[in-house]
Order: sequence, then structure tokens, then C-alpha cells
Amino acid sequence: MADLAVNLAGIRLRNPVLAASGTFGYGREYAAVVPLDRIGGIITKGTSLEPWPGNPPPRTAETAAGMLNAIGLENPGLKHLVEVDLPWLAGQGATVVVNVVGRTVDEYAAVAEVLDGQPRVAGLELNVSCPNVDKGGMAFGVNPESTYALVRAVRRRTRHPLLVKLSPNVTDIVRIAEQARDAGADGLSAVNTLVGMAIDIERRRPVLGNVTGGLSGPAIKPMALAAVWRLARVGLPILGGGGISVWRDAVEFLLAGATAVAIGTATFVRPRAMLEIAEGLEEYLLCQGIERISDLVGAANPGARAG
Amino acid sequence: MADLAVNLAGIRLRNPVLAASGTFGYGREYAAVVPLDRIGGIITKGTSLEPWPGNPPPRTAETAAGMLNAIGLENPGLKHLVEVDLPWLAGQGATVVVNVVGRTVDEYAAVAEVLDGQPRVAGLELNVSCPNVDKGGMAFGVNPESTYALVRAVRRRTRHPLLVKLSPNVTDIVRIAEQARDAGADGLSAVNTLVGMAIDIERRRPVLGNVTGGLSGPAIKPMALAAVWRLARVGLPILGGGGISVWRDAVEFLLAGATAVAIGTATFVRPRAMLEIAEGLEEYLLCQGIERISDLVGAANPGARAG
Amino acid sequence: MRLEGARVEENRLLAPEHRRMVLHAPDIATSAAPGQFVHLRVHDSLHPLLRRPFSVARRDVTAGTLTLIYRVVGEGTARLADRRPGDRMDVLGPLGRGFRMLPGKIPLLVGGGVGIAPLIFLAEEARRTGRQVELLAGARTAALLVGEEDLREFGVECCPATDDGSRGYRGPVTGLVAGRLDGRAVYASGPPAMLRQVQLLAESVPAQLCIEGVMACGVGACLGCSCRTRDGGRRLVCTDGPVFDAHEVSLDG
Amino acid sequence: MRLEGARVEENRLLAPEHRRMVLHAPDIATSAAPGQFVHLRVHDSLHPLLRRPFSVARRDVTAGTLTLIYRVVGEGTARLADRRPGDRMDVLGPLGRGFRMLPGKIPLLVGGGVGIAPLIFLAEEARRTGRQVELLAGARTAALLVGEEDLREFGVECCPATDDGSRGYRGPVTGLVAGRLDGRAVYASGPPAMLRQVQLLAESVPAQLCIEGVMACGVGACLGCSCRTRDGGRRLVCTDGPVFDAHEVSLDG
Ligand SMILES: Cc1cc2nc3c(=O)[nH]c(=O)nc-3n(C[C@H](O)[C@H](O)[C@H](O)COP(=O)(O)OP(=O)(O)OC[C@H]3O[C@@H](n4cnc5c(N)ncnc54)[C@H](O)[C@@H]3O)c2cc1C
Ligand SMILES: Cc1cc2nc3c(=O)[nH]c(=O)nc-3n(C[C@H](O)[C@H](O)[C@H](O)COP(=O)(O)OP(=O)(O)OC[C@H]3O[C@@H](n4cnc5c(N)ncnc54)[C@H](O)[C@@H]3O)c2cc1C
Ligand SMILES: Cc1cc2nc3c(=O)[nH]c(=O)nc-3n(C[C@H](O)[C@H](O)[C@H](O)COP(=O)(O)O)c2cc1C
Ligand SMILES: Cc1cc2nc3c(=O)[nH]c(=O)nc-3n(C[C@H](O)[C@H](O)[C@H](O)COP(=O)(O)O)c2cc1C
Ligand code: FES
Ligand code: FES
Repeated sequence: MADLAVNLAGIRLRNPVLAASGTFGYGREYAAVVPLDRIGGIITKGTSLEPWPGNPPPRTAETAAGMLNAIGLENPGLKHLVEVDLPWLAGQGATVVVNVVGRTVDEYAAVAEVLDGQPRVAGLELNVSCPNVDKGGMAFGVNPESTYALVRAVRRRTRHPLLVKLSPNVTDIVRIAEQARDAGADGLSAVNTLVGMAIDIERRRPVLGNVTGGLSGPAIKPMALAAVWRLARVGLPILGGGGISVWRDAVEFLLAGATAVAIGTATFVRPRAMLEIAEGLEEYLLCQGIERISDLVGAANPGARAG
Repeated sequence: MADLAVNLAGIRLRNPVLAASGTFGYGREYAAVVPLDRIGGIITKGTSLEPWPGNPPPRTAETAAGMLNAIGLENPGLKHLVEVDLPWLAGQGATVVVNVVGRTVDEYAAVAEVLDGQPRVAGLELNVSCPNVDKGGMAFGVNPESTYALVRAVRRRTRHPLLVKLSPNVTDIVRIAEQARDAGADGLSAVNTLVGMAIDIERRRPVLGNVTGGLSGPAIKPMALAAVWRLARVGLPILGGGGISVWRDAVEFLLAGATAVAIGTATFVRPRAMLEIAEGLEEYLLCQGIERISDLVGAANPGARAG
Repeated sequence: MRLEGARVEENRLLAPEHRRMVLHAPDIATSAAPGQFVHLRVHDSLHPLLRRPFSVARRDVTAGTLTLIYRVVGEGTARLADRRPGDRMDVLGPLGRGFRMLPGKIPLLVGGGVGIAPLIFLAEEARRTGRQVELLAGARTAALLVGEEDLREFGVECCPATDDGSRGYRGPVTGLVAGRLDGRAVYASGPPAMLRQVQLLAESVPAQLCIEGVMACGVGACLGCSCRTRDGGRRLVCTDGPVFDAHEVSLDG
Repeated sequence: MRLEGARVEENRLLAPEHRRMVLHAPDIATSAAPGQFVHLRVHDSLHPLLRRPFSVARRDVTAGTLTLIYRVVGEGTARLADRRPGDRMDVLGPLGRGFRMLPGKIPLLVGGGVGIAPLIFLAEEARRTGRQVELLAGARTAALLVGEEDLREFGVECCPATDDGSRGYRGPVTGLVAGRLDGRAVYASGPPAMLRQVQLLAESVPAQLCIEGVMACGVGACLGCSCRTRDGGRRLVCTDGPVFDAHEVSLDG
């Protein structure tokens, strides 16, 4: 048996395949076809202090090998997470990372603080990269200074392993990542969606209610992989993702320097994609005679620094 | 007959469909299947003062609904363009825009100066956005100050209509575009390729000789369209492109605010794509009872300013 | 909810651009209810990427089959039309909340175009439980009145309306609704314009609408298929619907 | 160079993973020469996106057909394998620079695997012009020695080599080359390792190699298929090749 277990920035995972935030609800939706104790972990939908209503419809649109979404971080709020979802997820044996969002530094910090007392949370993923909200989200993550300030504020309130989820919509992602590192992040999550749009030529208006949205799916894999490749030099462990669809894609991210991978859009296409990818990785290790999956991390990337 | 003619920043085009730089050689390669006097115009391969050798192979790789290229601006140099290609292109009745590259401001400016005396050139496209060379290219175009300095230097040496080709690999493309405008550009070309990569998991190394490359093709259309949408407020006419494959895609770019469109990767897939797109646009105008294609420009975009 | 590797048993042209597909998917067939849908991976390729939702038009528990009736409108349905008997297709379902048959009211089913699909299933279930059923079916032209063949199998005749008058009432099917509401409960499925009209006409009687929405996941995980309620709230088409009470849902989005 | 909407006339399995396709494309068939290739759009979809290059294995000017022999290795060739007689396919060709048959030398053709395809065309042309031809063909195992059927039609027997010894010489086909070079001109096509070996062995005689490269445009427009020459220069596989003089091209890239 090959060993698929990894330690991602202090989060122990039975395998390196996680459900990406916002694509797996709070685990219940797909539970009938994806046993939660068979995947590495689940990253919850972006969770804010109070419930958020999200953006007007239409919220998704298909594009070539990808999809746009502008959900706008609709979520039932922290209280619901703590009282309803976390207990249920614990009962399923799921490893839970909470994706945290806010409009202000204080809101982010408040969520982190409440979750700090929660043993059912394995780690936090700070979403500084959602392109679909006016305040918060990407507005923080495209600027080195505000990234630093936000990560620092959250770091002070939590002892949980802290991942910072980065936006690819920047000139220099490494610079943002370094700020996150210097402010105390334990790991990086790369990447969130790319800003894109579609226009309905019959109605002559944007397809999405929010005008622009975030592109995910196979179309963005080359950009996401290049981001992980560059981030490997920052020296923090990386949760890589963006367009991963089959196990071979996952291996590319590991070789580039990711310790684990997040799977989003592929789940919509093939609900069991995460299970298939974990199985594919295991078979690959066996075939190649590699004992531990962690031996692959950064193996193609001379610039990778041990995370 | 619907009127497809447009004036793009002072360049008169018989229709708004141009061959994107680097995807149509110098026109000869596809001439047997694409008559050069039937497309709006051809933008040449990036041309430098002296011949450039380009990057080591492999130089291209296919991805989901896209392709990576890292040609590295191989080109036979300005002299060859002037002595061999321009006369031939003139004989074909082609409208020619020269894509200009350099390692330094002086190199760019020198190319512009030589071409200034060339009546066979209809305009220049300043490539400040090639992701595949160490010096020049994108290194200029991701920085507002260096964009300004470069455009200004070139502007001084040329009376030709001057388009600046922008990189989507930036945090704020509008800011770069405003610098180009303030430095005297007549129009914007948006966008060049997105930085991406692929890894060969058998050999455990990047597929491309240059490690990273530029992604083009349908995969990038959402990002390119969002860039054009945002750039429409800058007030310069826009040559839009990135992932256009069929006439409906072209209409999306026009509605977002582009005056004309550039077609690249689609030509590799369907060599007659540009002709099909021009025909599709004409039929669309007829069906919709629109007299001039220019009436579509920005029609879906309340933020668009007349170029 | 199951994920089944279904076998295509039939995929034939019913009318121009309209096809009927029978899938062997016993688990889903057994558990499906009228108004529910399946989410299909039309092809094993990256294009089109996402699944496509289709109402269950019939099911046969004994044979373990599901029937879909679909219109070819784009890339996804074109690919679906290519599938041949014997091909395998990945089916997720049954999904969503279907029709709630109200006791004590005669069901009046109103279908527009291919929207008739879920009403066939509903009509069959109603007959099976010994109810009377009225079904009004609209289409652009007579040739596009699909589903009658199926309906006849269990003895339901539909009352047709065509835009061009080539069969039955000339005009929108909603033109047939007004005089028929008394003592009825309305169950409607069709294009948004038709549903809006039904919503207006049926203010005084119970009515349920099967609506469409753009879907990515189909299971409530992506929050993409959100629609508005009349009181300003939000519902998910895929899990709160696709069948909603007419007074609940807003159709102007 | 033409762009033809070709009709598939045949697409059958020759051996495990190996197929033979006949396309009706009269303009391209008429103008093709041995060693040239066609660039095919394997499917009308966005995936896979790019065309795929295949050597012309035979042509019939009278019937207006082209024959390809191909191995299914990935998504593109899998899609090609799906095409049925009667389907239309978009073909660009003929492309590239083919073999230059040298006068006064007996042609020694060396093929590895599916690389034999262009050599069949070359052998047929050689026979048509009354030349003697020797053809060495290598494969992993006997079942994968494709093309003999075609060769026999015009009376060429190949001398086989298999890695597992299941037919002919046991070992790489290049093991048959060494003793046969005298007075010969070598024309080789096959995997890179084989071509490198031929390059070494045939230093003293004229030799031409048909090489492969990753191609986007196939016509010299994208500069993507650049390969190195021994003197440090660059050539395009699609227009300067795919057939190069063995002493000119470097194969270590
Ligand atoms: C719950 C549910 C049940 C459905 N049941 C059926 C059914 O039983 N039979 C059936 O034929 N269809 C049904 N549909 C619609 C069907 O899912 C779409 O027609 C299909 O997804 C279109 O895919 P495509 O790739 O062919 O078209 P696309 O390429 O996605 O779109 C092509 C064109 O069709 C339009 N279009 C896309 N989706 C819809 C839609 N949902 N309604 C109307 N126009 C659309 C687009 O605007 C576009 O102009 C159902 C949809 C939902 C949400
Ligand atoms: C001038 C020329 C002539 C050719 N003639 C023939 C021919 O007559 N018959 C034939 O079967 N093939 C021929 N090929 C190779 C053929 O083009 C490729 O096998 C095909 O493009 C693979 O497409 P795919 O989508 O199936 O594989 P991909 O998904 O693109 O690749 C699948 C796997 O195959 C490998 N692969 C891809 N391309 C090649 C290649 N060119 N050579 C070897 N391995 C490759 C990849 O590395 C990958 O591991 C020729 C190539 C060129 C350049
Ligand atoms: C419908 C949808 C909703 C998403 N919601 C969130 C979110 O709430 N928080 C977040 O950090 N990322 C969110 N994402 C981004 C994904 O977590 C992931 O980073 C992105 O989709 C790229 O991965 P993929 O290509 O595998 O989908 C969302 C993506 C999609 C498609
Ligand atoms: C093979 C290749 C070579 C290219 N060379 C150049 C170049 O020399 N100069 C330039 O400005 N853009 C170059 N580009 C970018 C294209 O002009 C175009 O901006 C990009 O491909 C996006 O458009 P598309 O998706 O329609 O291909 C090149 C693109 C490709 C695919
Ligand atoms: S389609 Fe994903 S929530 Fe409804
Ligand atoms: S494949 Fe484009 S130049 Fe050869």
C-alpha cells in the first residue's frame, strides 16, 4: 500500500485530495455519492459572520472547458456552520477546513476567533481572492499591504493552521504570497478563479447577473499550474488547484510543488472525481514504486523550497 | 449589403477581422486558402531590429480548449520584413499592421523609425505583452511607468497609427492602458496570452522548452472579453481578441467595446476561420437590420466611451 | 440520488429537433417521481464540460428504464442526439423536488413545447392512482406536439394548441386555460413566457410550475441556480425546485 | 495546399490500436508526394482543439482517395477512430517536404511501428517508376507489423523485425540495417530512438529521416515545430520537413 497521507501546513489529511470551497456545499449535497471519510478533506463554502445573500441570477455560465460563476459568497453565516454543519461533518468523519470571508478585516478576524475554539475545524482557508464581491474577497488579495494586514489580524485570533487562498488576477502572485507568509500564514492555497465574462448576443447584455465572474475548470489549469510553480519558491506548503480534472492533472500540481490538491468544477462534471483522483494517485505511486506521495512534491521544480 | 468597413484608430479596414500576430506568419503560409484581400488585415509576427532565434523546442503544447506557446519571438528581423514581406503583402492587397518587439526602448523605437517611411504599413502594434522572452515584451507591459516610457519613445518616431498590445497578466489592465493612452497611443490591442504551463508527468519536467508559455484559444475568451469590457472606458479604440473562434464570439467582443477583432489560434484549427467570421458578421448585420458594424461597438457596455 | 452508468436503449427522432431517449438505469428509475430530473453527462469529453438536466418523462420500474424527451438546442443536446443504443452514459438522479399532487382537485396539466416531458410522467402517475387528468399541450406547429404517443399508451388524450393553428386551438396554450380553472389544480411546465402567463391566470387556484434554470452541480452544492421568490427570497431550482408553487416563485429574472 | 471536406470511406482496425483510414479527398490525393502529410481536424468539437498530422500512406489518383495508417495513442486519435464511413472530415494538405528519391542508389526503406506509413507510399512510387525496393519493418510484436497488406498489392515484401522475435529478426529493426548499406540510400521513418540509430549507422550513405514534431498550424505560420540542426540552426518540421537529410538534423531535442 502506497502512503497517501500528507501533512498540509499542519493539517493532517488521509489523502491529498480536497473538495474546493464553494463546489461541495457543506458536504451534505454529494454525500450520497462521495463518502466524506474517503476524501482528504472538505473546504466549506466561504463563510461570513452573518448570512450573505449572494448575487442576482444568472450566477453561472458555461464556457469552453470552463465555467464562470458569480455566486457572490452566498452563505448561511457562521452560526449555521457551527451549530448545524460542523457537527454533521464530524459525524461523517470529514476533515474540515473552513473558508473564511468578510467585508472588513474585523469581520474576517471575528470569524477566525469564533472558530478558534472549534476542535471540529482542522484549519482555515482565508479567502482573499473571491472576484465576485464588491467588498472583501479579491479586493484584499490583489494588494500586498492589505493582504499582510488581513493575514496578520486573523493570525492573531487563531491557532488553527492558516492557509491563504490567492488570486491569480495579479501581476505578481509571489509578492502577495510573501506578504501572507510574513504575516504568519502556514500555507498557501492557489488559485482562486480568473476574472472573466460572457455576453448574451441576443439580449446584448452580460450573461451573468454580476457582469463578470470567476472562471474555473480545465481552461484555467495552465495558469493555476504556473502559479503553483512560481509559488513553490516562497517556502510555504501549497494547496494547489484550478482546473484539475483527472489524476494526471493532480500529479502535475504535485510535481510543480503542491502538497495537496483542491478539486472544484470537476466534481460538478463527475461527482466521484475526487475519489477517482485519489485512486489514480495511489495506483500511480504503486506503478512507479514511490512509497510516499510527499516524495512527488516539487519533484519537477528545481526552484521549489521545502514547505 | 451591410457595411463591414471600420476605422480602427486610423487604420482603415475592409472588415473588422484581423489575423493576430504570430499566428499567420507573414501571410504567405495560409495564402492558398485565405486570400489576403478578403480579411480585414494581417498583423505580422513580432518583428525586431535584428533577427531573433526564439526559444528551444518544444514550443507548443495543447491544453483544454487552448494551447500554450513559447516561440520566443523568433523572427527574421526588420530588414527581411521591409525587403521581402512588405512588398509581397502589398502585391496581395493586404492591409498590414506590423507587430513591433525589442529588448530595449531604443530597439523598439528604431524599428518604429524605419517603418515610419513605409507606406506599405497601415499601422503598428507595439507588443509590450509577450510572456515568452526575458527582456522586452511583457517586462514592459506589466508596469505602468515603463509602458508610458516605451509608448512615448515610439510615438515620437512614428506617424503610423499606434496600437499598444496589452498583457492580461496584470492586476489592473486599465491602469496600464491609461498610461499607453497618455503617452500617445492611438488604440489598444487586448489581449495577449495568459501565462501558463504544463508538466510532462512521465519525464517529470515542464513540457515547454521555456518552462512557461502563453495560453491562447477558446479557454482564454472569458478573460479576454472581461479585459475588453473594462478597457472600453479608457476611451481608445480597441482591437479585441483572445479565444475568438466563431462569429458569435466576435460579436461578443464588439458588444463589449472592441472596434475590430484579432483571430489567432482559431486559424490553426480552421484555416478559413477569419473568412467564416467575416461572413457570419455580415449575415448577422443583415438579419438584425444593422447597417454598419460600428453600430455594434460597445452596444452592451454602458461604461464604454466612444473610441 | 444515484450515479448510474446507464445504457442507451433508444434515441430516436420524434419530430424536427425533438428526440426521445430511453436509458436503462434501474436504480434511478425506481426512485424517480414526476417533476424530478436527471443530470446527464452527454459525452465523455471536455466539451461541453457540464452536465445537462432533463426531466424524467417516463419510467418503467420493471424494465428499469427512464424516458427523456428533449429538444436539440445547442452543443450538449446535439451530442446527446449522437448517442446510439448500447452507448453508456453517466446519469445522476433522480434530482430535485417534483410535483405535489393535491388531493380533491382535478389535475389540469399545461405543457409548452418540450416542457410537456415531466407532465407525461405526472399524467401517468395520476392515471395509475385512478385520477382523472386533463392535459393541454402547446407547440409552434402540429408536427412539434410531442409526447402524444406516450400519453396514449396509458389513455390520456391531450388538448392541443398551436401557434399557427395547424392543430387544435390557434394561439398560445394558455388561451385554453382560462375557462378551465374551476375545481382544478394546475401543473405547468414550459417556456418562461408560458409559465408567467399561467402564474397570472391561476392566481385563484393552486398551481405548481416546473421551471428551468442554468445548472452546474444539480444537487445544491454550487448555489448557481438561485432564483427569486416573490417575497424577495432566494431558492435553488435544483433542490428547492424545479417544481415551485406558482405564488412562491418570481419569474422575471 | 488545399482544404478539403473529405468523406471517410473506410476506418477499420488493422491490429491492436492500429487503424487504416481511407478518405475521399481528390485534390489532395492528386498532389501528394511520399513523405508529405495531411493535417486533420479529427472532430468538430473544441476538444481536442488542434488538428493532428498524419503521413499519407497511400493515394489513389483515380479514386481520389488517401489512405492513412494510424495508431490510437490519445484523445485525438481516439476521436479519429470513432469516425465512420460517410462522415465528413476537414483535411488540410498535402503539407511538408517529402522524400527526395536519389537516382542511382537502391532505396532501403526502414520503418518502425506506425512510422511505416509514409514508406508504403514511397515504396509504391518507387515501384511505379520501375525501381527495386527493400523495406525493413520493425514492430514490438508480429501482430503490430502493419502495412504488409498494402505493400503486397504492388508487390513489395517487407523484411520484418520484432522486439519479441515473434516474427523475423528478433530485436530492433536497425539491427537489420548494418549489413545492407552498400550502394543504398536510406529512407527511414519511425520513433526517435530508431531514427537516431539510423542516423548513426548511415553516416556513410545518403539517408533521409521522416521525423515527428508537435504541430499547431502545420503550414509554417506558428513557428512552433522548430527542431535543431546539427550546426545549431533551426528548421520547421512542417515545412522544411518532415523529411530531412540525416546529416542535417539533430534528434536529441
Ligand atoms: C430541471 C430541468 C429540466 C429540463 N428538462 C428538459 C427536458 O425534459 N427536455 C428538454 O429538451 N430540455 C430540458 N431542459 C432544458 C435542457 O437542460 C437544455 O435545453 C439543455 O441543457 C441545453 O443544452 P445545450 O448544450 O444543447 O444548449 P446550450 O448550448 O447550453 O444552449 C443553446 C441555446 O439554448 C438555450 N438554452 C440553454 N438552456 C436552456 C434552457 N434550460 N431552456 C431554454 N433554453 C435554453 C441557450 O440560451 C442557448 O441559446 C431542462 C432544464 C432543467 C433545468
Ligand atoms: C508529420 C507527422 C506525420 C505523422 N504521421 C503519423 C502516421 O502516419 N500515423 C500515426 O499514427 N501517427 C502519425 N503521426 C503522429 C500523430 O500525429 C500523433 O500520434 C497524434 O497527433 C497524437 O494525437 P492524440 O491526440 O491521439 O495524442 P495526444 O493526446 O496528443 O498524445 C497522447 C500521447 O501520445 C504521445 N504523442 C503525441 N504526439 C506524438 C507523436 N507525434 N509521436 C509520438 N507520440 C506522440 C504524447 O506524448 C502522449 O503521451 C505523425 C506526426 C507528424 C508530426
Ligand atoms: C460555483 C463556485 C463557487 C465557489 N465558491 C468559492 C468560495 O466560496 N470560496 C472560495 O475561496 N472559492 C470559491 N470557489 C473557487 C473554487 O474553490 C476553486 O478555487 C476554483 O473553482 C478553481 O478550481 P476548479 O477549477 O477545480 O473549480 C468557487 C468556485 C465555483 C465554481
Ligand atoms: C504561436 C503563437 C505565436 C504568437 N506570436 C505573437 C507575437 O509574435 N506577437 C504578439 O504580439 N502576439 C503573439 N501571439 C499572441 C496572439 O497574437 C494572440 O494575441 C493570442 O494568441 C490570443 O488570441 P487567440 O486566442 O485568438 O490565439 C502569438 C500567439 C500564438 C498562439
Ligand atoms: S445547480 Fe448547483 S445549486 Fe443548483
Ligand atoms: S506547426 Fe506551425 S510552424 Fe510548423
